[in-house]
Amino acid sequence: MDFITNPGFPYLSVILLTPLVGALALIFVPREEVWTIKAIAAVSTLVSLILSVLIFLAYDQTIGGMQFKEDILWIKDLGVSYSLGVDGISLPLLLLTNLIGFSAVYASWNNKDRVKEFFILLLILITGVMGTFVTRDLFIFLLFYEVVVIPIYIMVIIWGSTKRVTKEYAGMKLTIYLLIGSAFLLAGMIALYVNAYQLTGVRTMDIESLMLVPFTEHFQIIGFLLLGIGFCTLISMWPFHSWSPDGYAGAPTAVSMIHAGVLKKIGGYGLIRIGLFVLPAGAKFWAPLIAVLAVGNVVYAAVICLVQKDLKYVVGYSSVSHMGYVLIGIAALNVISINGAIAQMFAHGVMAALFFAMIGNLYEKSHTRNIPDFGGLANQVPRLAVGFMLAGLASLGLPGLASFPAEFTIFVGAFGVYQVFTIIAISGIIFTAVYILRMLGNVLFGPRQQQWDKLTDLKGPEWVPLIVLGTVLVTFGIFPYLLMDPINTGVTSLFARTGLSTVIGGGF
Amino acid sequence: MDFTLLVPEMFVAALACLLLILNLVAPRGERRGLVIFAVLGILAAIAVVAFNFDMFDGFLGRMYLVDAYASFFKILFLIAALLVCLTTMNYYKPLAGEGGEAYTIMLFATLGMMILVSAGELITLYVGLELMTISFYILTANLAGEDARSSEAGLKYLILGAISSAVMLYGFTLLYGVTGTTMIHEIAQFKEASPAFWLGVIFALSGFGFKIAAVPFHMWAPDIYEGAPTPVTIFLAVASKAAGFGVFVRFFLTAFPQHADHWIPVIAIMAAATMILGNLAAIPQQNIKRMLAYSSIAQAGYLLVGLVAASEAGVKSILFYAMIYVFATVGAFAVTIAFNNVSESDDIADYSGLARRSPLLAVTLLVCMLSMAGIPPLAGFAGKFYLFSAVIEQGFLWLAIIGLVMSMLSVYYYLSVVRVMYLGEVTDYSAIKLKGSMKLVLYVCMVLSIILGAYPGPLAELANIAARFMF
Amino acid sequence: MIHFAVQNSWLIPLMPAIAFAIIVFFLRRTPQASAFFSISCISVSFLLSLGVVAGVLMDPAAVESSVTWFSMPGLTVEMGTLIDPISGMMVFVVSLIALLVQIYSVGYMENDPGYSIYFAYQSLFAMSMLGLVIANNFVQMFVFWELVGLCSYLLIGFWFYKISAREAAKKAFVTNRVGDYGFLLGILFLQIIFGTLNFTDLAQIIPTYANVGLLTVIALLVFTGPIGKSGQFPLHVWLPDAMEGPTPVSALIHAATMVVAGVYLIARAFFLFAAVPTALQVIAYVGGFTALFAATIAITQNDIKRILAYSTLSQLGYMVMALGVGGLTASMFHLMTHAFFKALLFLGAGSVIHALQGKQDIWEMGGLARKMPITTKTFIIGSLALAGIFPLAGFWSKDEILLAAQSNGFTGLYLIGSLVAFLTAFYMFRLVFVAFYGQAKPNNDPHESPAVMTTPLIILGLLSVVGGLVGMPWLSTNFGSYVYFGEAHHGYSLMIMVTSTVIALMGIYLAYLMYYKKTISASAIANRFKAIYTLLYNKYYIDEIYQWGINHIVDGAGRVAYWIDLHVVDGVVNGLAKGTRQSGTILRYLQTGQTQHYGMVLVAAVVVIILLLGLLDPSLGISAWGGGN
Amino acid sequence: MTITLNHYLLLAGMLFCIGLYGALAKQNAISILMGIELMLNACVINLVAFNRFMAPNHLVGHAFGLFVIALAAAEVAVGLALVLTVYRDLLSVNIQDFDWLKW
Repeated sequence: MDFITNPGFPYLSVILLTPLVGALALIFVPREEVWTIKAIAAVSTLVSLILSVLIFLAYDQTIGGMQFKEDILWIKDLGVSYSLGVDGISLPLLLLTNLIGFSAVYASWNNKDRVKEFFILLLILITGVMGTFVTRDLFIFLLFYEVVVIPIYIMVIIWGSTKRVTKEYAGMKLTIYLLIGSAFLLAGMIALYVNAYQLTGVRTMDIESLMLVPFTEHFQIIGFLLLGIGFCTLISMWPFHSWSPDGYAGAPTAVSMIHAGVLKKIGGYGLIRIGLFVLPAGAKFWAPLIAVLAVGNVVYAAVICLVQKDLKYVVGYSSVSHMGYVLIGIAALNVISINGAIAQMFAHGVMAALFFAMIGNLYEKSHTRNIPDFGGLANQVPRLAVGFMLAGLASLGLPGLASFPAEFTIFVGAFGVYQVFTIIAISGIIFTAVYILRMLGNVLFGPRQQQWDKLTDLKGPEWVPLIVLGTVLVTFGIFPYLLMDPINTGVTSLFARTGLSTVIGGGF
Repeated sequence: MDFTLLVPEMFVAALACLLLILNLVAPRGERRGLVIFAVLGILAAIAVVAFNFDMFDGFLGRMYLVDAYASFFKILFLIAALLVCLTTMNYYKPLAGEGGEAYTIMLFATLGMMILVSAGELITLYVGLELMTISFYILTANLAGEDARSSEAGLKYLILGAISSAVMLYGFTLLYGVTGTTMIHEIAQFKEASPAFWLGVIFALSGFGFKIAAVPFHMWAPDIYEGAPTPVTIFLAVASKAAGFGVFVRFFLTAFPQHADHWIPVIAIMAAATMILGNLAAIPQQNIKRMLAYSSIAQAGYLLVGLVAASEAGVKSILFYAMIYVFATVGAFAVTIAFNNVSESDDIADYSGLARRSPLLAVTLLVCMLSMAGIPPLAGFAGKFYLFSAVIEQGFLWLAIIGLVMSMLSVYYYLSVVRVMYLGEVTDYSAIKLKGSMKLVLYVCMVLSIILGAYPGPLAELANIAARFMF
Repeated sequence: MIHFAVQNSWLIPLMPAIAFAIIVFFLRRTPQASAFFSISCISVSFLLSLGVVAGVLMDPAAVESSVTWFSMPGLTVEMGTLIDPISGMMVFVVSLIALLVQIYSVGYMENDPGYSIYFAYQSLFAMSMLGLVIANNFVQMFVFWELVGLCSYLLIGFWFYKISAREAAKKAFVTNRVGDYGFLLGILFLQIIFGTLNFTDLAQIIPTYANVGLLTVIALLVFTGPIGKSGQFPLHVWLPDAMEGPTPVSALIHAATMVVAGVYLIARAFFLFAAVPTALQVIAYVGGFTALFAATIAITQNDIKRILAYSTLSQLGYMVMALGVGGLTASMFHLMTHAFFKALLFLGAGSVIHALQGKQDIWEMGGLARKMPITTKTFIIGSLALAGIFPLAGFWSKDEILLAAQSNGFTGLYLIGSLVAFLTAFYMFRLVFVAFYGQAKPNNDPHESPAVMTTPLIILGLLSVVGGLVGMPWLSTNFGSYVYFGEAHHGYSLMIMVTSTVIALMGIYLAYLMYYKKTISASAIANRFKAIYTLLYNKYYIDEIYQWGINHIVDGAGRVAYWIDLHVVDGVVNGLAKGTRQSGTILRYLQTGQTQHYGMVLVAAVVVIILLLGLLDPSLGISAWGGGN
Repeated sequence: MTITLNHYLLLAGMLFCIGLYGALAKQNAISILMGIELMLNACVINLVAFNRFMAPNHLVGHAFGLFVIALAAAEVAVGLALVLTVYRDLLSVNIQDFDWLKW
């Protein structure tokens, strides 16, 4: 892997901008050239995927910290720079984004309506999400985050589907909810920036520099509250979660995949990197509240899943439930739990994306997502059933798939801190098993139904999401150290760097 | 008495007069040549102002200030005038006498604004203000037009504007009476605040508040913006408002800095009310011009936030935001002009399917509206970032939160338009033809809204230079 | 070879894992190749496990090796192997039965469209079960614990187009999950308190740990795992339903191997339970109760596989009870012998079902003894072994258990055990007499199964006969010399041996009278004790109670939560949105269009600002204005 | 009794209020314009009086007053023209009739 550690080459920029370049290229492709359009989208995401896999492998864990750094001063008077870099925390999420981005292109392969616009927006979306993970600058982080909101809205209202709620309602709810959350986020970030300037006399947006600023405890509490509202909305913390099931239900497959798979994780990522490491005292102050609400997430959403009839609502609420684990991991504020939280974000991302890809595929062919309409599909579409099973089993935390090590680590980390909350939260594994198996059973198993005989199984490009995401689920499930080691490098080095354990105290 | 300092103003005055004469010579109904002439003239004026951008001098002592702050605004007015002139090429209705008078009056209004932002003294300020306002009365009423709504708007504007300026004038007289001077910087030396002084301040505040359409002095704006011919609406919303801010900021920061603790909270409340009301009232609107009118009220609220900061960073952010606001607003209104041209309608419902009829119009409207809403990477985001970071620096976190939440809320009504454009039922598939000048305006506004957001550095640097002169 | 097997015991689960992967990816369309490959791999595992057993017999000291699965400061999770007599015995039993069942399946599953995938699942199961058995720490145990649960799910639901199979599979998994929840909590406690999950390490630390109360809680939490997996009351409900799977699966997973994983876990973690007598007592009574409870149900059931299933539950209760009374040796011994004869019985039942094209009701059978001689003979051997007739395998192990109960002072459990022995003998021979010697049904055309199926029967029959001899108490070196906790001890009680044999014979005789001679009318008794019979027949209505609970309490909670979500959480959101729109509308209509209203607002605003400034800040003196200056 | 500044200011204040009342209460557009004129005249009185009593050394107040008179004339000129246009459209000079633009 020596060739890739060449320090001069801007790998991250290439990874980040290739989809964007693809999107720009698409503008000049005539809209009739459907095949070319798809090919460009696929190639540009594939390039990013391959490079991010290489980076994932080439990341030097013995050194740790931010690697593959790039710095260009961007806005001088604000102290903003286009600075990229990955560490153990962002590395898995970068990989995740590209995995899902690439799969999402293929999951949309059969889209026939306004193909050109769709892929342009999709590529912008992928770029935006990726940007938040590779940037080291707060301003750029926010910029990328908000960039994605509008494409999502447009994609939902044009290519979405109307079921329980109209797609217009779903799209608007998603957008406004997240934007208002981001208003608090923005306020918190500006306050952070301004306060750091007043304390140090340097205008900087560099997250790592901000980590070393001695903010007062009072400010940290307010700052974390503001950031927390934004990030927790994004990660769909109870009671700010209701955008999520409706949004996913309304959105087209690719958007659901990216949204549930990675976009949501920006919330957790931000909470960790910015909330926790920049404002540790604030995090300590609010952590118990987050833990309580996280338990609410896990159990409440899991219980709701039991009575859902729409496949996407099941997975939507399920993702709310799983994010509860991430939140409780973050709230426990120790290396183990945070390692687990990040791993869980990765694992859940892959799993949710796979789920949505499969549901999307099924919906595309059957035009329904109503669980009672199905039954015995494993007779007609066994490959699709395999996808459903993989995603479902990962969802219920089956060992051997990526989510088990993650959940287990969270539990270990959180258990020492919030015993009662964790015990309640872990009960989620029972409910998850119930609703997942109920859903899988009712959709896939049971007597063959004549009406679904016409369904075609996965074939050609439709295989790609299952193969890519399924491989990842299994690989990281059997060899969890592949995922855990980089994460651990990132988290421990940040703990050491910020002296977090001394601020937080306890928890170890 | 260095008259060279007045070259830009004299140039614009001369241009206005020249246009008036040309209008007499040129064939009736001929608009194109006049516009080109005006545009070239304005470009030259911009060059003249820009050439002496970074200077500081006063004509007749500090009566008439020529500094980067004023120059920044002058460039802004001239750019606005330029863009508005270009949009009129596509405007189907006769504009003030089928020919050049409108441009002449527009240039006189521009002249008034230029005087306004340079004024270092109350009389000059008042004259500049009236020159601008009276020109706008005429433009709004569109005396040559047949549209009764324009006449109504003109009359309303005149009555309300006159009342407001009378109130403000009364405030000026009180200030003059209490301090014995009309020089703004000398008023600042008057430390003791009496009730009469405060009355003067408040009356002045009401006058400026009226010009920038800040709540609670905003009532005129929606009606007048809706009724006026759209190019005039643009000019009113962009340049007049910016001029109001230019003088407001200079006047308050130069004359009353020592009383800042008292008037800043009032302005903070005004800013909050403006942001809230503007955005909320825009939601139920069905007429796009009226919606944009409320939206521009909300924009004034954001700009006021910069004044609340009352710091160099605050002024800089106002300057920056005012400039990017020009492009966003002109772009959005220009789309309504182009659309109105073919459909004779300003109803949002009629925008249905615009994305298919003219992708350019739809994209421009989308970009400009989102820029106003402050969605990155568009210019409005950078602008809001400057504004709110300035005000948070002064401890007004609550104001920033209100502002940010409201700006995100505004996405709701902007996106409603987007939804109609992209998703609405299409009844008319005919493509919309645009004139070159209109396309130019649209491209300029859209591209600048993106570029200034993605790379705000240079403009911010200019604004910074300008803002430094205020302190 | 022996040394190699002991040192590389990780190969044992790896072989079937390879089989699984190869079949899934390459051999799906070649059923014969799948079966061949799967059986080859498990054979290798079996040979290796023979090596392991030999190694253990030569040197019973534990051999441990491990690799790090993932680690971070404060948490190291390992994957490893721990070979000692207990795991050696288990490896042997599991790989042997798995091998026999796979061979048997070649005949039984013939012509099934899912033939390949069946063998893939079988391999996956073998991998998981063997991985569980050689685990050297709790996480690994839990990982494979869950994986065997998955295999159980997949194999119960193998004929997924049957609704009953689908539901049974789901029920199995979910019920197990309830147990796993407690198990996981127990593991977490151990990790938090002791910082390690390695069995060897924990065995060192735990006896020195002072907080017995907490330790009891942990032990009971860990015990919930076995409650689920080994079908102890009250989580036993899944096992009878699990009979929806193919019969070889029932034999392998739901009789011989997977269900005893719970028992094995308790034995493996006996250092934990031994430290807390209270927990042991709980375990003993849960086991005893389950043994009796399941046996009473078994006497009324009519489905051949269900009878065997309840029998399995009952025997599992026996093993758990044995552990609870401190008889680890007895429990493990019974585990092994039970694996032989219960697998035999299930495979025999499978042979019958195979011959009758899927009929499972014993009353629809009858007269099989003549048509299916091998099956009948082996089945009777199995039944006798299960009933505990001298000198078959069950006799030795059951006596050990009864002895342990009695000698450790659990007289009540000893009596229960004896009663269960009676019931066991009764229901097994009820089954034998009805199915094999009853009136032949005219529309049945049974025939003996092919050799590929009968061979495993014969092998298991032999083992059922001789398998118990390794535990003969008169041997100087017997089963108990290797498998024990604390100190090995040999002992026997002739009294117990005699009484238990007599009790079993009484059970058989009663069945003979009722179902062969018919001198005692079964239906008359059933009518006489109608209420009890109905209660037993309906399995104490426990399934119904659970179903009611799930429908009304769990789903009810779901409905309530969803209602809250729609109307409260979302209601607030939508309400805010509506409020925003409406306030916008109100503000809109304030704009009357009347010029003078606007002017008045302007003036009023000025006045308000004056008042505001004046009232808020009296120092400005505005409030005192009016009097002039 | 001597006429002091306060008297002038009182006069101006009254005049201003009367003008404001006229501008806000009269229905005839012409009357409203007249009210506005009164307000402006009040300002002029203020300016001149202040100049006389507070800062008699300069004539700034007088100059200001002259400017105001001129601008008031301009304003009224435009105003009357507008009233004419509106009358031409609506055949009314009643300000309350002009509420086409609202909401």
